[in-house]
Amino acid sequence: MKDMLQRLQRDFNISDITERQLRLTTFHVKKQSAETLLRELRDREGYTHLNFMTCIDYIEDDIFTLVYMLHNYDKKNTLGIHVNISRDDEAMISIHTLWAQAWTYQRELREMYGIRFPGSPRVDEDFCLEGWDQIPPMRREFDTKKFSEERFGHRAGRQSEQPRKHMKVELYPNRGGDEK
Amino acid sequence: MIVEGLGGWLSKVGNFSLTLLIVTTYGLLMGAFIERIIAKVQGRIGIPYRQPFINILKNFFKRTAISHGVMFYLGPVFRIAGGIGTLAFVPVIYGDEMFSNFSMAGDLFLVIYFMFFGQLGMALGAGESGHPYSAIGIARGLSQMTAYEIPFALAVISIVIQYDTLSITQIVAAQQGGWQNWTVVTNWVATLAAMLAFLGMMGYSPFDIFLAPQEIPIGPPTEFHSAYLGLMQLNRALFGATKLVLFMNLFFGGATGWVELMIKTFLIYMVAIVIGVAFPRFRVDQGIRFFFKIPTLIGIMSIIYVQMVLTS
Amino acid sequence: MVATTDTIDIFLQPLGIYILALGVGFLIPLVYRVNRNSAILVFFTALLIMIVIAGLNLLAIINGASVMDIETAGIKPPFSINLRFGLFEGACVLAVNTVALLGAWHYLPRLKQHAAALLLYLILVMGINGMVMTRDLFNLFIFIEITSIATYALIGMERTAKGLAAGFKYIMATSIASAFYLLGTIFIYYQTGTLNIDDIIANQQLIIGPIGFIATLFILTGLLIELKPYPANGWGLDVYETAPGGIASLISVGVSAGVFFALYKVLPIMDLYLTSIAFIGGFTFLISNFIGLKQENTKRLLGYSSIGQMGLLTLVIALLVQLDASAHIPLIIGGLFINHLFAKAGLFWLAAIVDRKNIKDWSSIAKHPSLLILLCILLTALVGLPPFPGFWAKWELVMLLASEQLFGWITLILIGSLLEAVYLFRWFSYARNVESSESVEKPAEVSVSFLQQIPIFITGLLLFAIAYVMSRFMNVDNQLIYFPLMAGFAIWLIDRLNVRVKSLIMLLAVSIGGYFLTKDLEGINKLFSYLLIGGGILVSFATLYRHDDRKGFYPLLSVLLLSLATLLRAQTSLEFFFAWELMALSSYLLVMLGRNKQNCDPGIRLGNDQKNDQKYNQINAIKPALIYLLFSLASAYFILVGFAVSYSATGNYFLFSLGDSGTSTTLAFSLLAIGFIIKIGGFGLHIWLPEVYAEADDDFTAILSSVVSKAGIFGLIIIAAHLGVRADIGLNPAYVLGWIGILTATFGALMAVFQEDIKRLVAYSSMGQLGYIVTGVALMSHLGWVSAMYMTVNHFLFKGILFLSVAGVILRTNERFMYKMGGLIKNMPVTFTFTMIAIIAMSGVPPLSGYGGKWMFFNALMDKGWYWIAALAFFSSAVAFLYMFRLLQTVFLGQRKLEHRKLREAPVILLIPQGILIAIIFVISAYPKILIDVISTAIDPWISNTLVWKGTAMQAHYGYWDAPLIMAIIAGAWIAPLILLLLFAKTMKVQKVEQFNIVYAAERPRRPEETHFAYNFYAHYDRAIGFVVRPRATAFWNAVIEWTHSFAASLRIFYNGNGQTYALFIIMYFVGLFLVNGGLAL
Amino acid sequence: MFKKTLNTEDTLKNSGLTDEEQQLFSNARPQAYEPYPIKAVEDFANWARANSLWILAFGTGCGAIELRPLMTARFDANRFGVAGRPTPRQSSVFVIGGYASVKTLKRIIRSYEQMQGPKFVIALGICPVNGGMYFDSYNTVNQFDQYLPVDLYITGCMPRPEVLVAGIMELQKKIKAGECNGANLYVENFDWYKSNQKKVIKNWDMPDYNW
Repeated sequence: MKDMLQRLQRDFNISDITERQLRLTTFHVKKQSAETLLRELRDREGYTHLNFMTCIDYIEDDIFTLVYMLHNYDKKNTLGIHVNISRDDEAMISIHTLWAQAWTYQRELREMYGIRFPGSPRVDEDFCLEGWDQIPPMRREFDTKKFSEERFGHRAGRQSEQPRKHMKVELYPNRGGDEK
Repeated sequence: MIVEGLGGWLSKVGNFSLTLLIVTTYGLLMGAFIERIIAKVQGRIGIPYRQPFINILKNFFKRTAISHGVMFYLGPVFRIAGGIGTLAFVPVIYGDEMFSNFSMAGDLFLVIYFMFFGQLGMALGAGESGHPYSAIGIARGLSQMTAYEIPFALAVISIVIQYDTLSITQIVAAQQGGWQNWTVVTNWVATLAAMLAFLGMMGYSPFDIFLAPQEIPIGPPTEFHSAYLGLMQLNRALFGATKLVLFMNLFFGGATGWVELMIKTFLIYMVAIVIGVAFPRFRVDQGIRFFFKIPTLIGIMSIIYVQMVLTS
Repeated sequence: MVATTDTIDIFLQPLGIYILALGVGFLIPLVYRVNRNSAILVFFTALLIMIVIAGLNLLAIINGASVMDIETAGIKPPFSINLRFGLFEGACVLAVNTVALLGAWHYLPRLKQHAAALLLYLILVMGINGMVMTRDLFNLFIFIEITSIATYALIGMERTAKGLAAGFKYIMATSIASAFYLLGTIFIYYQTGTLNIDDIIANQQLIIGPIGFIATLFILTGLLIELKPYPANGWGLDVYETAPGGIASLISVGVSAGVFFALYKVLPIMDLYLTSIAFIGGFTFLISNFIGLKQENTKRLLGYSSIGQMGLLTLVIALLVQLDASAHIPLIIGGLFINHLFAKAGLFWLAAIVDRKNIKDWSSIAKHPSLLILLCILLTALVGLPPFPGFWAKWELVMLLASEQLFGWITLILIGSLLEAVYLFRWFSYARNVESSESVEKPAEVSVSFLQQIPIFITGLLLFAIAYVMSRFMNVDNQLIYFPLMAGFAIWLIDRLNVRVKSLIMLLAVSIGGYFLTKDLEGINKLFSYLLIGGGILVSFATLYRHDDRKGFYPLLSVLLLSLATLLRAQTSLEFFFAWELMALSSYLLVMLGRNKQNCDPGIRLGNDQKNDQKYNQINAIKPALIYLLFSLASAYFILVGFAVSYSATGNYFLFSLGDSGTSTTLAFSLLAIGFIIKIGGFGLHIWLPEVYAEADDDFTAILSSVVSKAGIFGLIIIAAHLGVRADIGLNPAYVLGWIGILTATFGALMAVFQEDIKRLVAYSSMGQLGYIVTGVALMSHLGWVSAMYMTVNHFLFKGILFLSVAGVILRTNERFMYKMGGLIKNMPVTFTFTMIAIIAMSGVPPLSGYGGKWMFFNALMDKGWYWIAALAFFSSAVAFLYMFRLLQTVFLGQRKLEHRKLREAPVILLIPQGILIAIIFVISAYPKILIDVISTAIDPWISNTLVWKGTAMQAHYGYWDAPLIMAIIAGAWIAPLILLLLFAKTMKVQKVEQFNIVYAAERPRRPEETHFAYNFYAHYDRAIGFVVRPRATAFWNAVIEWTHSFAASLRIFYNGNGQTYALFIIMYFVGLFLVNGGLAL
Repeated sequence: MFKKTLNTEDTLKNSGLTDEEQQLFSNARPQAYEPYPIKAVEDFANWARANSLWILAFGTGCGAIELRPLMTARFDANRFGVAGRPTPRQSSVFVIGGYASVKTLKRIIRSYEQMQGPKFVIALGICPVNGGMYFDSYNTVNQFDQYLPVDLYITGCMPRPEVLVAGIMELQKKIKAGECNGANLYVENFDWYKSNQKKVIKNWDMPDYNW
């Protein structure tokens, strides 16, 4: 494991190697060498299984972090490969050539975050949302509450309670919501 | 003369209507009863006895309907005409002229062939709805039918040889005089083959794939609703009961009264039910292959049995 | 004046031929120098006079003049050469000279370039005449040499390297043969002291010992080699291939005729070798036809056919002499010989003027009706189909051989004929093959002047004329059997009229003709006359729906329908067979007229490669037509042998005496039954049926299935009546027949289930339904026959409707694959209704007519104790539901395609016959007694009536059946719920919706194609029991074909084209003959 | 409550479909039905309807899981004539199982329109009422009755099967009283419902009324 990580560090310039759990290690890699790295991991190192891929929106840093989670059945450990891509140029190399099922994830990411994966099959088709006409909903600049109220309306009379406080009142009405 | 003849026919029609009413009611009640038994087995109370009647009424009381075309409209009519006609050709109570229906028009062969009438008409009606699941369901149902037809035909041939007649009345007559004369005793091989075919005929598990409630929503009748469905439900009760009466007549000594009929048919029905709740469903090609194996073999043996043992 | 007449008389003696040939021959170079045209005129005059001389003398002999013996040099034989001009010689000379004249006409463009050619041609003809007429062994040698040299010189005129090589091989081979012959002659002379053949025959006891043996063997070998026996015939084939048509025809028919005649002359001293000769002939016939299968070179193909025919003649003459049946020589040898002579000569000329080396390139005459017709006539004649001389000769031959119990030879001859038919008609198929526009190499159209076709046309006419003359001797009802052909010819004359007019005239003519032909029939024949003629006309009416010209369709259809009428009228087996063959031929040609969308290889590979068919959309009736013809011929040959077997026992041809066949009954019955079952498409022999039904014209398929297939049923009933009932044959053949029938029904139904092509589906269904009828006939009981006849009528009704409605559907949709249709009920409600009723009638579901047939059938089976067959019948009628539903569902129900939304109902002309048939179905369904009474009356003379009627109910031993009551009850049971539904519908708002308004798991359908469940409809059924219907029969027959072709290919190894090898073969052939005939023992 | 926002022509336009598809779908407007003219018949019919509630087996949200126990030994809704039916053509009750996402809403509408009247809708849980915990979701509707008429609400998150059974009995009472005419309500305010539906369903590629 260590050898491998060292080699990867040398060849692919990976950074931020973190052992999150006993069998889960994550690291960062540059966008341009990510695909080669994944191919190396799959073909040479036995990480044949793509658990999932997902995305985190770090709007503060102006980046998306793509996470590829790979699993090695022989060593029974998992690698998380983090790839930072700029929010201005939210495109990534498609890896459906490595794992055929990746196109589904990429289609979802395209819909939910607007990340482009050129060449990925059917990537521009609707996935969960049909006829979505706003900015991708999982981007953090998207205000869902405002959108929901505009589009789905708001039923008059609805009132929201803070659950903890509300339950105290409900459970201990005599004490004015005081546990003591 | 003519008036007399006409009167005779009219009374026959009247008698038949009465039979029809009784058999349909009985079929519906028995359906409810079976449902309740299954419910009891599962620790439930189950539907009320009136439920099948209410269901039919409700369907007739629907206020909107759609039609896919003339054949779609006629499909249920064909279906229930098949049920009514089949009953008309089966003598229900032995020795009672009143309930022997129109069995003088044709014999066992007529009944067997006329059973197809409703299926064919229904298939065409469902076909015109344009729903692919209807076509799939029918394709499966018809295929399965060809398969269970083989042991059934062999069993029928066997008992026809045994009793030397195709007339259902005479077949029943030959079985009178105690349980030891019933076909199930005298020609148990044929009965076994026929009862295996019966499982397929009733469409209960393990041979219910052509209805397949979840995969191809209830198969052929997917598109049928309101009064169309009402007719089909009536037919299901009527036709099911008629098939039971036919089997009772052929293999279980017939009945000389309504009570005997009800007990016997109920027990025959229970065979399908018990096997149905106990066994999972066959895929359609498995079902077909099943019928081509052991039941067919038993059917063949039944003819040999008749030739070697009974008529020698 | 008197002197002049005398001179003319003298000149017109047969000797005049020689004088003329020699005189004119040496005159021609002179005249040629003066004026070419006069030389040609002289040349033709000479040939014409030769014909006149032969003709006048032959006429004199036929009118009773004695055989003319012409002495030369004024001295009586044996001291001088003499010629004989008897009946046979006369006929042979006349025929050869006629061919020579026509050949000269054909070959004139080349002949007239050289004076020598004209001279050589005359000398060649004279040589042949001499070979025929001379009675002197040595003189015969001289004529053979003259002929050889003249031939060689003529071949050499074509100055191609190949031609010269072939010519050289020819002269080499014939020289060796002549040398053999001369040696033999010398030995004979040594022993007998004479060269006169009559003297030698008279003194043949002198030809003894090793010298005698060698002498006769040498003569025999010399003559046989000239006849080109397999395998010592490579040189001959090269000649046929390279020689120009005019010469090749003369070699093929003229020279061979002369040599054959020479052989005939010396046969009396060949007693020892008769068996050998027969075997050599038979072997050559069989092998040549085998090799012909692999041949694609037109002339070489004709060469094989020629050699084969000469082999057949050799075989037959040896057999006839051996059997001492010289009385049959005129009909059999004469018929075969004349047939071969004219047909082959005509074909060689045709091959020459069309000038396509490979038979695959013959599609260039596809647009030439006159050439096609000529080709068809000549091929038909050559194969021995009616009405040509070969047909009569073949019949006589088979009857003779059968009466002598020589079934081995019959088999050999018929197999050889079948093989010959294969390659000859394959050639025709190529010629008929209209090229598609996409075809890359499109052979240029041939341009043939009318003048060039005249000789060929004349041979065709002569064939007809001779056939007519021959039939006069055959003791048949000439007017009867020729009536269909006459009618066809008459309709053909008006073939240029408007299609509507000519079709109506045809229908009218057939109606009148059919009426007069069948009006005084009775019994079963009468019943079938309603079906075949009445039904045939009714279904034929539907052919009016097409607007295109359909050249040739109506003449052929009239021949077909009227030949059915003559079939019913036939009193003797010969008439029956004639009508049967005529029916096969006309229906073959009609099938061939079917759709030709794209050219495909009409090689005779069988099978429905559905995937491929779909991919390329290959629709072509040519391949199936060829297969149809082959199976028809095979069927006809079985029937022929069956009749022959019966004839050998009874000694006459009358159908009613079939029953007196005694011990041969079982064999005769089996053979005839196989013949008819092939025609019906019985299990294992059915492979032709789906393809033919699928690819023939849609309306003609209806006629084929509903009408023509009944001819097979008729035949089966007739033989069952004559052979089965009267002679009371054992149960076994009938039981086997019963099984064949029910297996046909089962497998027909199963095959139909898995078809994607609508016509194939209906075709397999037709086959399956006929299976029940076969079993019904096989039951040999009254009820069985009533059920068979009832089902026959019913089959006619529903198959007529089904094929016509399918024709309408195909017309409108222009599709044949069912999954490409769907939802057509909205456009074609009437067609749907008719189809549905036909299908209910077919299925046997009460109350329609099918139930009665099934009920009687089942009761008859139970009566007979055929329980297993009854069970299978049950099963197959259940399987039938699968394909019936599929037909309705995938074509008329389900989702309609977008492009089909604007289709119209089928044309009224198609619907009218269907409507009439539907009306008949309803009448029969409601009151079947009217039909059953008629049937019963027809059957009663054969089997005693066992039907019991109780009012309207029919009683059988087992069950009972009251059709009107059933009809009433079902009508009541149907109407009551309908009223109920209508009442409740009043309380609802019923909305008529469109095809996509379906529950689709909360989604919506996207395209009708995706939503229509139709392709591979019974996939699950296929998975369950599909393995039983994998096309094994097709695989088997393909293996047979493959094997035959490989065998044929392996036979060709002798032909390496090397002259030395060929010479060696000839020598070795002699050695072989020597050894086989016991040369070492001497 | 209902404002007419769409035109009220007699035929629908099916404008979401292409020209080719328009001929494959019916464009007829739904029609309201009157009660039977005889009161006794109508009452009897309502009694029959109430005692034969066939629920469409279409689990539209998390509440679908609460429908399953209804048929088990513990709750046994069969007693009240409740049965599942896999095809909307034959069903009379549509149970909206909790939240309805926009994507599901489209299918709900299609299935509802394919049911034959009289038909009833039970909205299960709080989400159909006001969005519940999904009140600020980007794809869950907040007020279900804007899109389809609801005959009965069973609120809670998530209501247990007992409540569902109580609700069904309540529905039976309402049906017997002749108060459940949601189907007619839908027809009468068809244009209003349609405009609401089209406001949230942006890719309307089905006919305007799914017969």
